[in-house]
Amino acid sequence: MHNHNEQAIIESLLFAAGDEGLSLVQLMNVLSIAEEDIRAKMGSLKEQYAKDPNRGIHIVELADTYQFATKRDMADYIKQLVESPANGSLSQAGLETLAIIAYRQPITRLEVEDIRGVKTDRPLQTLVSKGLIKEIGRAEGAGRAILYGTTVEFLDYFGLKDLSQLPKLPEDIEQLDSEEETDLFFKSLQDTLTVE
Amino acid sequence: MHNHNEQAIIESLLFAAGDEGLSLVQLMNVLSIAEEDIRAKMGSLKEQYAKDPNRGIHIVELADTYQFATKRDMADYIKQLVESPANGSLSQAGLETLAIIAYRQPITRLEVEDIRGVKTDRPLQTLVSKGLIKEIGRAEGAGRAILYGTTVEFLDYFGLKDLSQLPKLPEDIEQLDSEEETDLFFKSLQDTLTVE
Amino acid sequence: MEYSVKVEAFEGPLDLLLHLIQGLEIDIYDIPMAEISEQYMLYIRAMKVMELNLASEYLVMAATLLAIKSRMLLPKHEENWENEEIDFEEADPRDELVERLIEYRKYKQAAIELKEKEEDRGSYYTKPPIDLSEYESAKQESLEDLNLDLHDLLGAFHKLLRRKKLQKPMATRVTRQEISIEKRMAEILIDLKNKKQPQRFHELFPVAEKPHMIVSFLAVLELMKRKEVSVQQDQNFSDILVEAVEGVTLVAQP
Repeated sequence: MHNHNEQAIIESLLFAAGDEGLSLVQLMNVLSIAEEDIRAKMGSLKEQYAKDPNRGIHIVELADTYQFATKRDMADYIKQLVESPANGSLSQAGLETLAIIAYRQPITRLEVEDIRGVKTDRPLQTLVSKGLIKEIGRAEGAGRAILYGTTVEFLDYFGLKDLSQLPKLPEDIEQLDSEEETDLFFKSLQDTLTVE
Repeated sequence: MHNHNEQAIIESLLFAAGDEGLSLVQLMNVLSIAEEDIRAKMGSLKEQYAKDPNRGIHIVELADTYQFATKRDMADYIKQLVESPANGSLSQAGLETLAIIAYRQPITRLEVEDIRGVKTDRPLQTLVSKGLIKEIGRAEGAGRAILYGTTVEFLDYFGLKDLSQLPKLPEDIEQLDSEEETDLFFKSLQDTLTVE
Repeated sequence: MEYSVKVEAFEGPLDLLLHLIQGLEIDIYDIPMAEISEQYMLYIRAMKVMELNLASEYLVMAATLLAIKSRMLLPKHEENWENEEIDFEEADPRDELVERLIEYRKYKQAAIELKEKEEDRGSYYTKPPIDLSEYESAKQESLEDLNLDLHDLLGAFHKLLRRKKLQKPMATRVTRQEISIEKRMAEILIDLKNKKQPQRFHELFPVAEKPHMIVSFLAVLELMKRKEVSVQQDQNFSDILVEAVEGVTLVAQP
């Protein structure tokens, strides 16, 4: 387990964990080292990231959970990034959100966030304001959360007559496949071949 | 704009962009530096991350963007914390179909089937539904058959920067051993002659 | 000769032929038609399950092989091949088949390399973009500026599905402390003896974890059955009191 540099392992783990972060316990388990050692290690790493002027990210600690975040003084640059989107189209967050809603509607924000694994308020707002999705009802239960679905504009924009014209997902196709399998045909094939 | 360390800025931007990645243009805009300078900078940063044993992440070029990703030899550690994609890999039929389309695009279904020697509707459907290929036009002529090509998701899926990074096709083997082929030809010619 | 062949093992007749050529160590440029035809027939007969949409292609190839075989047996027109060698090469009935096999083999190889790339891609992890909504301005482009199609949607969806699987934290793998009923029985008995007075039933469940609670409950039942503890309840819904029976010592279990 200790063939690799501990610091590198921690960096890769924190990175992969994303917004969910990693708990002390998770780090202990993966690195198989004692709690005090992990605490000490994370403490010195935190300091190291914070001090290094070449680093744009640092380690944030919340209730024994560690995660990477961009340093505060990088905000200006990140803001510019938002203003210089990839290709004038929807952000990936927007695309993902739209795709989830198209295929899984009616769906609540929480369910979308569960699938995406990140907060999704803003992409939802953007999509509503573009008229691609709208509130189509309320969920049962305590919160009566908003249920989202796609709009007529959505169909128009993508040139669809109705939702059934959305491209099939792989699961649906695989289902069709197995149904078509038959060994009846092979019987007649065998017969044909034995005649030859 | 240059109060901050360029490397730190780039690190924060790459982190923020995640798997959406950053294009050269975006980097140019935010850092307001020329394309060649960005290219050079990214090249040296890539090397720096790759070489530093304390780093668990590195810069990859995917689908014409720069992204952070964990280093390959960290996979064993990360696997302990996150689920690996369950059975996410493509079938043999899918891979063959995709290979033909990738190297020969734009290409019609019939042309693909001609090469594979089998019907290919299913793999094509699956690949479309996985977002790996798409209709990129229509062939001239009576049928106006759909022409297929690969998508951005294709590049991402296989970890390619662009199509030029596809592995070289084992180009016409006849060409490679053309001498051998000629020998063979004469041999078979001789055999035939002696038999007759 | 016994074969157990699944049709799924081959990607069609060309794939099967390549398999035979390799297995029989045949020169692809000089295929012995009689041998390959025979082997081919053996194989497709051995295929137990045939998909409806694939079977016809195997049959067409069978017919093609037989046709080439018979054409090669036909006497050749002497004036044609004696004087024009080039024509002779083009006239080899196997040419078209060989060409197709070589072309197909190229992509089969490429598919293998793609598979490797696919696996390699699986060995590194990326992360979702961070939520930048706080920086987003209210300004929205019109729909026409979006320049999207359904494939963008599909691509995003699948990228997301792949990522989700990577990002989802493993179901909390708390290394479960396996506790045996015997051990828990001993603990409870010692506890009751030490306290020297009846304990309330709920006090026997100090750990609020399902497995531990179940084991504790079973332990109490077993102790009752063995008459090592006595249990009483004054009235409905009042506390159940558990007490160690005097003089009882738990027999050590192996």
